[in-house]
Formats: sequence, C-alpha cells, structure tokens
Amino acid sequence: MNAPTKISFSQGINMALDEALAADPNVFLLGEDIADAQGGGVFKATLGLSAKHGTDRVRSTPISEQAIVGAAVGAAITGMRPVAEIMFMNFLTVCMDQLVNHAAKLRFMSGGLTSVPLTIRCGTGAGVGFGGQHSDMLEAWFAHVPGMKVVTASNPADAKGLLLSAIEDDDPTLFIENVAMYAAQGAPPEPGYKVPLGKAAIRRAGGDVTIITYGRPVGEVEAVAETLAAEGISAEVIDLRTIAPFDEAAVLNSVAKTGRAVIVHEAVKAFGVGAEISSRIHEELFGQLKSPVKRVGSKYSPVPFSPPLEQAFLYSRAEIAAAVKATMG
Amino acid sequence: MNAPTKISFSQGINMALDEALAADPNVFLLGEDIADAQGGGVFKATLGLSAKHGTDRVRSTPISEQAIVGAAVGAAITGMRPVAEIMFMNFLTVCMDQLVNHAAKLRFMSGGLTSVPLTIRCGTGAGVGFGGQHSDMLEAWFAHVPGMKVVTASNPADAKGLLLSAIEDDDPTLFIENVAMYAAQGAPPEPGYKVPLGKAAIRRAGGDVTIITYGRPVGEVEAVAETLAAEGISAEVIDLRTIAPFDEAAVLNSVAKTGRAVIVHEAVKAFGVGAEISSRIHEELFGQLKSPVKRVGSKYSPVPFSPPLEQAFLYSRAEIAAAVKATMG
Amino acid sequence: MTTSPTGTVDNDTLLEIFRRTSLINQTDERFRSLLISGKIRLVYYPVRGQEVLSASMMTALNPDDYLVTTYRGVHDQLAKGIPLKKLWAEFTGKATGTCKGKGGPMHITDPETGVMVTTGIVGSGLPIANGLALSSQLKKDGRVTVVCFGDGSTNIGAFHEALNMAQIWKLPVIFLCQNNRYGEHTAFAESTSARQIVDRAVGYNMNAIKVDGNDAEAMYLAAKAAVDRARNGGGPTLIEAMTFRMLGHVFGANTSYVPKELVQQAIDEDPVPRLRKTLLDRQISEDQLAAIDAGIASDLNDAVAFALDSPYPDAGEIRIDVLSTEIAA
Amino acid sequence: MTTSPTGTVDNDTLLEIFRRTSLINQTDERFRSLLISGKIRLVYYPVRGQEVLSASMMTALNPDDYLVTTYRGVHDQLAKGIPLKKLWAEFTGKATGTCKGKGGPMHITDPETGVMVTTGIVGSGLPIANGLALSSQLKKDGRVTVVCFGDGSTNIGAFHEALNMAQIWKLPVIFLCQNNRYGEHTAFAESTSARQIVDRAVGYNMNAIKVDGNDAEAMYLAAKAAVDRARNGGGPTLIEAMTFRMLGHVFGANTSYVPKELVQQAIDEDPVPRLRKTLLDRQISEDQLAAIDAGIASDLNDAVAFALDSPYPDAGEIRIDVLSTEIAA
Ligand SMILES: Cc1ncc(C[n+]2csc(CCOP(=O)(O)OP(=O)(O)O)c2C)c(N)n1
Ligand SMILES: Cc1ncc(C[n+]2csc(CCOP(=O)(O)OP(=O)(O)O)c2C)c(N)n1
Ligand SMILES: [Mg+2]
Ligand SMILES: [Mg+2]
Repeated sequence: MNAPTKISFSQGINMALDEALAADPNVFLLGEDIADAQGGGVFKATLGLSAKHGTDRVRSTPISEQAIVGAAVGAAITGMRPVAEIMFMNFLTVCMDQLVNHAAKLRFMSGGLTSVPLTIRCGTGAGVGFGGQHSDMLEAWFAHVPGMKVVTASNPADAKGLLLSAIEDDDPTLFIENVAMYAAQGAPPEPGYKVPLGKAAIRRAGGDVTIITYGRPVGEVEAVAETLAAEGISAEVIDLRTIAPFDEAAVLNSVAKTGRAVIVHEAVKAFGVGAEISSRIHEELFGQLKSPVKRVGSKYSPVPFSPPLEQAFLYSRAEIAAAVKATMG
Repeated sequence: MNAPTKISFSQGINMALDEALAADPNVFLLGEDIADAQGGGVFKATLGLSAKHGTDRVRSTPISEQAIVGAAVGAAITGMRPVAEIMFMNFLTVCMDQLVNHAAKLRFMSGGLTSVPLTIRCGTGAGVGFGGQHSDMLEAWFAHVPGMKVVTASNPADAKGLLLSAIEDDDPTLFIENVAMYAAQGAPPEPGYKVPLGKAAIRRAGGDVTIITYGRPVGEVEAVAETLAAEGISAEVIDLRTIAPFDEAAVLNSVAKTGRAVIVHEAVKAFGVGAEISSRIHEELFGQLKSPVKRVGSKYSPVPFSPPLEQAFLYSRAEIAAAVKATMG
Repeated sequence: MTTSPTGTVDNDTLLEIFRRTSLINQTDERFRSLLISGKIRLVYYPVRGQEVLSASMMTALNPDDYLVTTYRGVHDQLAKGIPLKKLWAEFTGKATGTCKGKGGPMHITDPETGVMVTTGIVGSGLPIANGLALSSQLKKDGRVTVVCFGDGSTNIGAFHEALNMAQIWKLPVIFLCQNNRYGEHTAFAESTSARQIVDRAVGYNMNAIKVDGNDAEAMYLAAKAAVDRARNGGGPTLIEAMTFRMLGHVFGANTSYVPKELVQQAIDEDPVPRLRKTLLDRQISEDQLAAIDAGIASDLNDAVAFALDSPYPDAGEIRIDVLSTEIAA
Repeated sequence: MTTSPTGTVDNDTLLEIFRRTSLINQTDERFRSLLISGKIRLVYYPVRGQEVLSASMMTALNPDDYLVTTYRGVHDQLAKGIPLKKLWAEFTGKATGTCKGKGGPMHITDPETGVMVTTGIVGSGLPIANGLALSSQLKKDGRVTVVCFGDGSTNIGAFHEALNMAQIWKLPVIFLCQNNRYGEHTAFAESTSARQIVDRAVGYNMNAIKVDGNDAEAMYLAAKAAVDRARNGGGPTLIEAMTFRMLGHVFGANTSYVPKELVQQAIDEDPVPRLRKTLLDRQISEDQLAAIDAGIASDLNDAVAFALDSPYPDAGEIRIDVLSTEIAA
C-alpha cells in the first residue's frame, strides 16, 4: 500500500487519535456520535477508530457536555488521557465549569497531587453558514485561564503533530479545529510525527514586517504576503500553533528584526488574543518599533447567517494587506 | 429621618435595586436566597426588598443558574427588565450559554425584533480566602463577547448609579461586585443618582502618567498616586467604571496629555482587559508615547487559598508604583 | 401524574390541523427539492414525519401564545403562523427575512406570531421558555408558552433545571418533547437512561402526557389539555409526543444506521396520509382537501419567488442590532 | 426501583463507625471553638448532625475506593481516612497541608486515602465522579466511587447529566445525597419540585435507596448494598440519606429562618448520642467508647498543634503546580 500523497485535515486528526490509542492504553476518546455505529463523528474525525480500538475506548455519549468533560476530568486525575470531542466550540459554554474551575485548576489546588492530562477537541469557525451559535472563536477566554493550554493547527500535518503532542502533554489542552478546513488537503506526516507545544513555525521568511497568526488565517496571510512581495514588501509569517502559552521568543526575535508587526486572527478583534501579543511586543520592543503594531480580526458582532454579512464579519485579505501597508508608513 | 452620612457598597446596590423596582413594574429580581425569607441574599444586597416589593418581584430560586439566566432572558425579550444575581462570578461558568449564546446575541440574530435588557450581578474577588473556585475576575471574557456590556464600581455611590443605569440600559449588562468591598463605606448618593454607562471618571488629575483602572484597585491606585506625588510624580487616575465598551476618548485624551500609561486590574494579567487597552493606546498614540504602556494584574495562577499565597497572587501597590516608575524611565 | 386526555375533535379543528400539516409538508418538500437542484444552499433539518404533531399542538394555542423551538423547527414556526415569505427570505439570508438575514434558519424570531426564539444549542430553549411564561404569569396576560425539543435533548442539564423551576413556580409552560427516536445518529436507548421521557416528570412532580404525536386527534387533545391547564393556573406539563424523523438528522446525511424495519414502520404509519384518511373517513371531500393543498402550493410559489428575488442585506448591517446603538464603523 | 436493604451490622463494624463519628464530631467541634477564639480564620461549613451518615458510608468502602465531596465535606474526608494533621494544615493554609495550602478547606485532595476531589461549585463533583468510576471500569481495578452532595444540589444541570450517563454506562458509582433539608437558607420544598430525591431515580431507571442517614445500622446497610452492587458490575445507585444540618450553612451565620420545631426535632434525634446508645445497648462498655474518644482527642491536639506550628508556603509556590512546568518569575 502506498502512502497517500495528500491527506485532509480530518485525516490528520484521525491519524493522531489512532496513533495515541495504539501507543497508550490510558488514552480513550469520548464525545457525541464519535463511534462508528453513530457515524464516526459528525466531522468524521474519529471514523474507523471504534472499529479498531473498541467502543470502550471510543465512546459515544449522550448529549451532555458537562458529563462528557466531567468524565474526562475524573478519568484524567487517575492517570488516564481522555480526548473529549465537544462538537462545536460554542457548546463549551455549557461545560465551562468543568474546564475552567476543575480541569485547569486541579493541579494547583491539589498542590500537584493530581494532574489533568486531558485534551478537548472542538470545531468552529465562520464562513460556512452555521450562524450565530456555531461559529465563535473563543480562544482568548481559555488563554486567560491559568493552568491550561490552547492549540490550533493551520494544515493537516500540524493537526496530526500538534494533537499528538496535546494528548501526550500533562496539562489540559484545548485543541481548536476550524470547520472550514476539515476537507483541506496537505502533505501527509510520517508516522510518529509530532509538533512540540509552545513552538511557533516561521511559514515565510521576510525582513520588513512580521505577520503573526494561527489556524485558518495562516493560508490567507501567506497569500497576502505573496502579493505584497510583488509590491516590494517582504513579510515574515509566523504561525503560532500554540496560542497559549505562545512562543514569545519567536515573535519577539522576528519583530526585533523587522521592527513592524501585524497580528491576524479570526476571533473578534476587541479583547482578542491579538491584544495580548500586541501588548507584549510594545512592552518588550518599544524602542525598536518603526510603527505601532496593528491587529486584524473579525468585527464586533455575533456571526451573521447571511453570506454577504458573514463575509463582512470576517477579517479579509484586503484588511490584512492594508494593515501591513499601514505599518510600512 | 436624617440622610446617612455614609453608606456601604451593598447599601448602594440595594438602593439602586429598590429605586428600579419602585420606578418600573417591568423590573424584577431573581437569584438564590435573595428574598427576605432566605436572608435577603448571601451578601445582603437585596435585604428588605421582597418585604417591600413582594416575592413575585424579588424571587428566590433553586440552585439552577442556567434556569435563572434563561428565565431572565425569556422575560427580557417580552420587555421586562430582570436583574439576576449569580452569587459568585465563577458560577457564570455553568450558565455561560444563556449569557453568551442568547442574551448577547438575540438582538442581532432577530434582526432587532427582540432585545434583552437584563442585568446580571455577580460577586467575586481575591483576598478574602474563598480559594480557587470563588475568586476569579473574568471580565475579559465578556468584554470579548459582542452584544453585551460589562460594568463595575469602585465606591458605593457609583455602585448605586451604575447599577441603576445598567438596569435601564437596553442591552444585557454584567455588573461585577468585588466581595472584598461590600462593607466599604462611601458618600451616599442623592435619590435618582445615576452614572452613565460608557463614561470613565477621572479620580485624580495629573500630568506625568495616566493610570487606568476599575473596581477595587481604584482605591489602591489612588493611594499609590498619593505616595508618588510625594516623590514628585504626578499621576492622573482614570476609573473606567464601564469596562466594555470602555471610554476610549477619556483614556486617549489623558494619555495624549501625559505620554505615559499604566493599566491596573485584579484579573490575571495575561490576556486580560489591560491588553486591549494597552493595544488601543499604542495603536492611537504611538508617536506621542514617551515609554511603552505598562500593565499590572494578578499572577498567572489559580487563586490560592493560603493567605500569603493569595497576596502573592494579587497585584500589589509595590508593583503599581514600580510600573509607574518604569514608565518614567 | 401521567394523564391521558380523552374527548373528540371537531371537523373544523381537524381541517385546520390538516391545513397546517399541508403547509409544513409542502414547505419541507420544497426546501429539499431546491436544495437538490442547487437553487438554495443551507444546512437544512428536515421535519418529514413530524408535521401532524406540530400542527396539532399549535392549533391548540392562541395566536399570541409564545413558542420557543430549535434548529429543527420549521414545522413549529409554520404551524404557529409565521409569514411564509419572511420565513423563506430568512432561510435564504435575505434582507426581507424575519430577521433581516442575520439569524438564518437556526435562529428564527417573529414576535408578531409568537415565535420568540429558535435556538441551535440543545436544551437552551427550555430555560428561556420559563422566562416567557414567568413574564405572562407576572403580567397576568393569559398567554401560554410552548417549548419544543427532541428526545436527545432531555439528557442535558438545562432540561432538568428548567423543569424543576417551572414546577416550583407553576409556570404556564408546556414542555413538548418530540420524541423522534434519534438524536443525531444516536438511538434513544443508547443515550437516554429513562424507559420513556415522561418517567422524568416523576422527579419534578409534574403533570405528564405521553401521546402518539402522529395521531392528530390524540395529539390535539393532549395539547389542549396541557394548554387549558396552563392557562388556568395549573402549571406546566411535560408532553412526550412519539413520532419519527423520517429523513435523518440533516438533509443529505447518510441514514444507514437506522434499522430498515423502523423506516418501514414509519412509512406505514406516515402521519400525513393518515390524517388525510381520517378526514375522508369523516366525509370531508377529497376536493376540499385538494383545494387546501393547492392554495398552499400557490402561496409557496409566491414565497419562494419572493425570497429568491429579495436582496441580501447591506454590509453595514454588521454594525446594527449588535447593541442598542449602532457600532462605529 | 427503590430498594430497602435489610440485615444486621456486627459490633466491630459499628465500633468502627463510632470511631469515625467521634473523629468527625470532635474535629468539627474543635474547628468551631478555634474559630470562636480567633485562633484560626476561615469560612467553615459545619457538619454537626451529619457525622453518622458519612461514617457509615465510608466504613462500607475499601481504603482505595474513591471519594468526591464538597465544601461541606470534612466529615466525608475524615471518615474516608484522610490524615488528620495534613487536613488541619490545609484548612489553615499551611505548606504542610494535603495541598500545600493552595487548595484550602474547599478543595481538599488526598489521593492516598482516595479523597480525589473536593469542589466548591454545586453539583460539579458528580460528573467528575463518573470519570473516576469510568477509569475503574476500564482498568477493571474493582474500585467504587462515592460522590457526596446536598439536597439543593439536585436542582442543577450537572446532577442530571451525571446520573443519566452513569446509568447508561453502568458505572460503579454511588450518588450520595445528604438531604439535610436546606440549601443555604432555602428549605427543601421551596427549591426542589420532587417530593423526595429518590423520585428522580425513576427518570434514570436507576437503583435508589432512601434511608435515615442518622441511623448507623440502616445507613451502613444501604451503603453496603450500593457498594456491593457497584463492585459487582450492577451499576450506580442513588442514595437519599435523610439528615439535618444542625448549625446552619456557614459557621457563624444566622439560622433564624429554620423553624424552632425542626431544630428541636433534630436535637431529639441527634445521631451521635443515638449511636452511642445503640452501642451501649449492645453491651459495649462506656469505658471502651470513652477510650476511643480520648484517643481521638489526643490525635486532634497533635494535629491542631502541628497545623498551627507549620509554616505558610513560600510566595514562589505561586509559580509551581500551575502547569506541569514551573512558570517563569
Ligand atoms: C449543547 C449542544 N450539544 C450538541 C449539539 C449538536 N446537536 C445538534 S442537534 C443534536 C441532536 C439533538 O437530538 P434531539 O434532541 O433528539 O432532537 P432532533 O434533532 O431529533 O429533533 C445534537 C447533538 C448542540 N447543538 N448543542
Ligand atoms: C453553581 C453554584 N451555585 C451556587 C453556589 C452557592 N452555594 C454554595 S452551597 C449552596 C447550597 C447547597 O445546598 P445543598 O446542596 O443542599 O448542600 P448543603 O450545603 O446543604 O450541604 C449554594 C447555593 C455554588 N457553590 N455553586
Ligand atoms: Mg430526536
Ligand atoms: Mg442541603
């Protein structure tokens, strides 16, 4: 059997879960409809895994997100490594207590006696017509919670490598998947391929300006950088991969070199992750900055249903290009 | 009967609720133990109100935060103005769905056909020994949610005036009360006294540096400013009062004048409200800043129980003073 | 506490149920055919098989009674009387839709016909329904609220909190569980520990009715009994209406997980021909029924044309209806 | 499904229950006297009246079985065998506490004695208990999990989700509702629509036992039946153990809302003298009981001295146990 030349984002997820299940008996999956009898997950990320690893370890659940995350927390403090699927990120609002008050705090509150090595996967993202209650990017909330990590991937190989690292990591990790990307194709990783948490990737080298981003916008930013290059602006593109704690060294090193920075994310701009990154850059590199750091994010609005409004809500390539040019003065 | 010369923070809250109940039959209160038969609220903020306005309008509830906020949302879309007490801010994690996916979004998702004029009051704050699950400052989460407002007060009169405005406001508002301040005394407001939402107060005028803060730290910052004055540093102190949307004009005007800024809040510094304010200042006033904006917040940790650790967690006067001095170069 | 209302349903009422059933049935069919032809694009949750249930329930209501429903709610909205043109325009994201295209199919609101909220978060409508009912109770406006949800949704926390609060407060609310045997791809018994949903009413000391939702007469009598009880101050009722989701969870999805016998049984018991037969048995003429169908078909043509011809909302709408005041550009 | 276990309890078992009861009773009393004298400062939730219930339940467990409890959990922790010195040190925030002072009284963890989690969020322990039980089920380690909670907590969503999931998965978990008639200042019937908590088991098709928790023999038999059932793969049990919260919600709080007759009845039925009488009736000598009491008193003196003499944690501990790696200073 030949290795595939391309895999999809969901296949990347599937590979990581499959490898983790095979490697460690403490790993198990739970979530709504994730077993094969229920279709292998609404995004098919778990397809075939219950057939291979059994429904004890790949468990479909009732529609009970608090019970799902709670069960994951309880199993985790006994040393297991649960991976819970919460179908859409907005559904985290019904189980925030388990994640924020328990998963993120139990290590500290127990003085290190227990730890919570759980991973929560969730899909989200605007642009596909799911409307106001299924599209929010809420990573900033979790980044603000001490005791947990937040991760997202911009391509199938990273999805595989980051998810595997998240599962092996000893801290609770939220793994965000952009639903608009599940079908996106990319180069397949080698078996065992892992991407370390906390390490950014430089997607494109450049000398004039640093563009810091993560997840789905990485592709958009690369496209904009390409266009800008034709106009004589050389942009360095950083894909954070881990949002919290983010790779400050990579960001600061790059901006120290370029003297200019733009941060791009899909989440609403106001009070988003970009604010923290911008603040850190200004705090550390104030004297070396040629212009103020710019941020591009989505508008201050719930995600609209109507396609043209949904596009108006989202960050755009034009806004990214304009922000970069603004930093060039 | 003579007017009191001082009132407490909880009395300020109580006055606002009493006036709102008296003025508008659409106002009603709900929450755990808030009626007099149940003690008038664990923080006594609603004491006497059910006796005066009846238990139909001052309703004790089961321990069911989703049902509480949901009932408030449903009543609000029929034109009522519910004020829900969620005892501690950390308990919002069990009812985030109602607040974030419904209260904040229904106006937009209905194209303006319904609105949600509800107010949610919650207590929180470190320093009083409640430990990891009762002390978090999570205002940044809600500031990041388009469609709702976030308010907090630094003294009893403002508590009264802001809460009354929040109840009269047509948008859902989260009103945060610092449990360490319930007993704090202050000048009593006139009947009918209101503080407009979205307007900051300048607590102290100064020319060298602007300190932006809100809630309990306002008092600490004023004390630090006093000390700094003795050392020849003239600090302007801004009390935001409304955290989202915050009074950008007041902040930018002051910093344009002083050229230096420090933001202080009790919430964990990383990814906190201070990051947005810092970013906005840098974005708008880059060329006029004499030094980078500094932030002071609490440490990246759950709130510890042990008193010395709890103090180590919290922002301190020393840190505020050091931050100010750092901006002075 | 489980009751079984008896009585007779007159011809006029049954004809009205037929009219609403036909409206639902034809609309559902038209959505599916336009999706297949590619004329419209949206995530569509078919209601085939649940028409009579909803038509009977809503016929027992007054026009100004309140309805809360879900993503699978087009049958409920139509049966409640929502204007067909505006509904089609909203489903297609047009400025002329009930919600200006901002909400979309999962978030339909039309207060004029009592359609107050449509939610995409499982279980979230129940606490909101309590709020509507509480408003009616406080204002003594005599309205009754009906909230629709599926069998799978009875496993989420909000269900529990809402039923308990409704009973404690004797709210005029009807919890209508449309038990269609599946939640997404999970069969009833795989996710729900209760032998039947009405068993859960015992734990709330609540009046409950189990009924064949596909039998128009039985369903109407059940609905009427619950409505009368609520309107007369008798408090809430949990109705478990048995039905079947004939076309899977989302239009276009694979339904191979449904046992063939179950599908065959559902076809044999199809409520739409069954209702037609009941009417013919009552000597209502085929011509009269055909005339009703034809009138609806004509309205439907108009509505579809209206929706397809309508403009999309302006991009500037992204700044309107977020807060009570317009957001600055 | 409500069962009433019968049988006899031998003297040794009853003496063990007595020992644990005395330990709880004396510890509770000591906490209160040190609080009154001002030697210690903390928010304390008295367990006076609930000693026998907890002692009997935990005596039916193995040392390595798991316990999850709440803020009002010192009786459960002691009965489960937590080291007295470490418990006192944790309650007083000392570095020598079970959790280094980081968790404090509301967040006690001691995995060596099976005390896995203590939560301050009502209802949150139930989903976590499922996770512990699931881990045991997957690992086939034969452990049973007990989760304690109050009557008021049965109205929150997490209760519902947890019971449903436990039954669906036949988890080896016991839901122990300590029905002490009040949730904070709200009486049972004011917040709970069920006539009795066990009625709720019907909706989960779950085994349930209602028992006088103040009767050591009946309580032990109920506990033993549930433990045996869980250990033998029979799945979960809901136990409703009737008791009374003799000293109000929080130590020092006003309890005037409790009817005098109820208090008198509770005093008349005080489980501690009642158990003593049962033992004396069985010809156990007063000397033997006094010796047990005295041994505990001496341990208690040591534990209190240890706690008071112990140092507070270093401030640097704020950076440890937050994540698996130390946070940078
Ligand atoms: C809190 C939450 N969890 C999960 C989902 C995803 N989801 C959407 S519909 C559905 C199934 C609901 O089943 P049921 O209540 O029986 O309603 P039906 O679709 O059969 O009408 C699920 C799990 C959701 N929307 N909200
Ligand atoms: C989610 C949540 N809501 C409210 C509270 C505040 N609270 C703490 S204890 C309590 C009463 C709980 O009553 P019950 O379950 O009967 O337990 P008891 O205190 O009687 O042991 C309440 C409302 C909380 N801790 N968590
Ligand atoms: Mg269903
Ligand atoms: Mg209680």
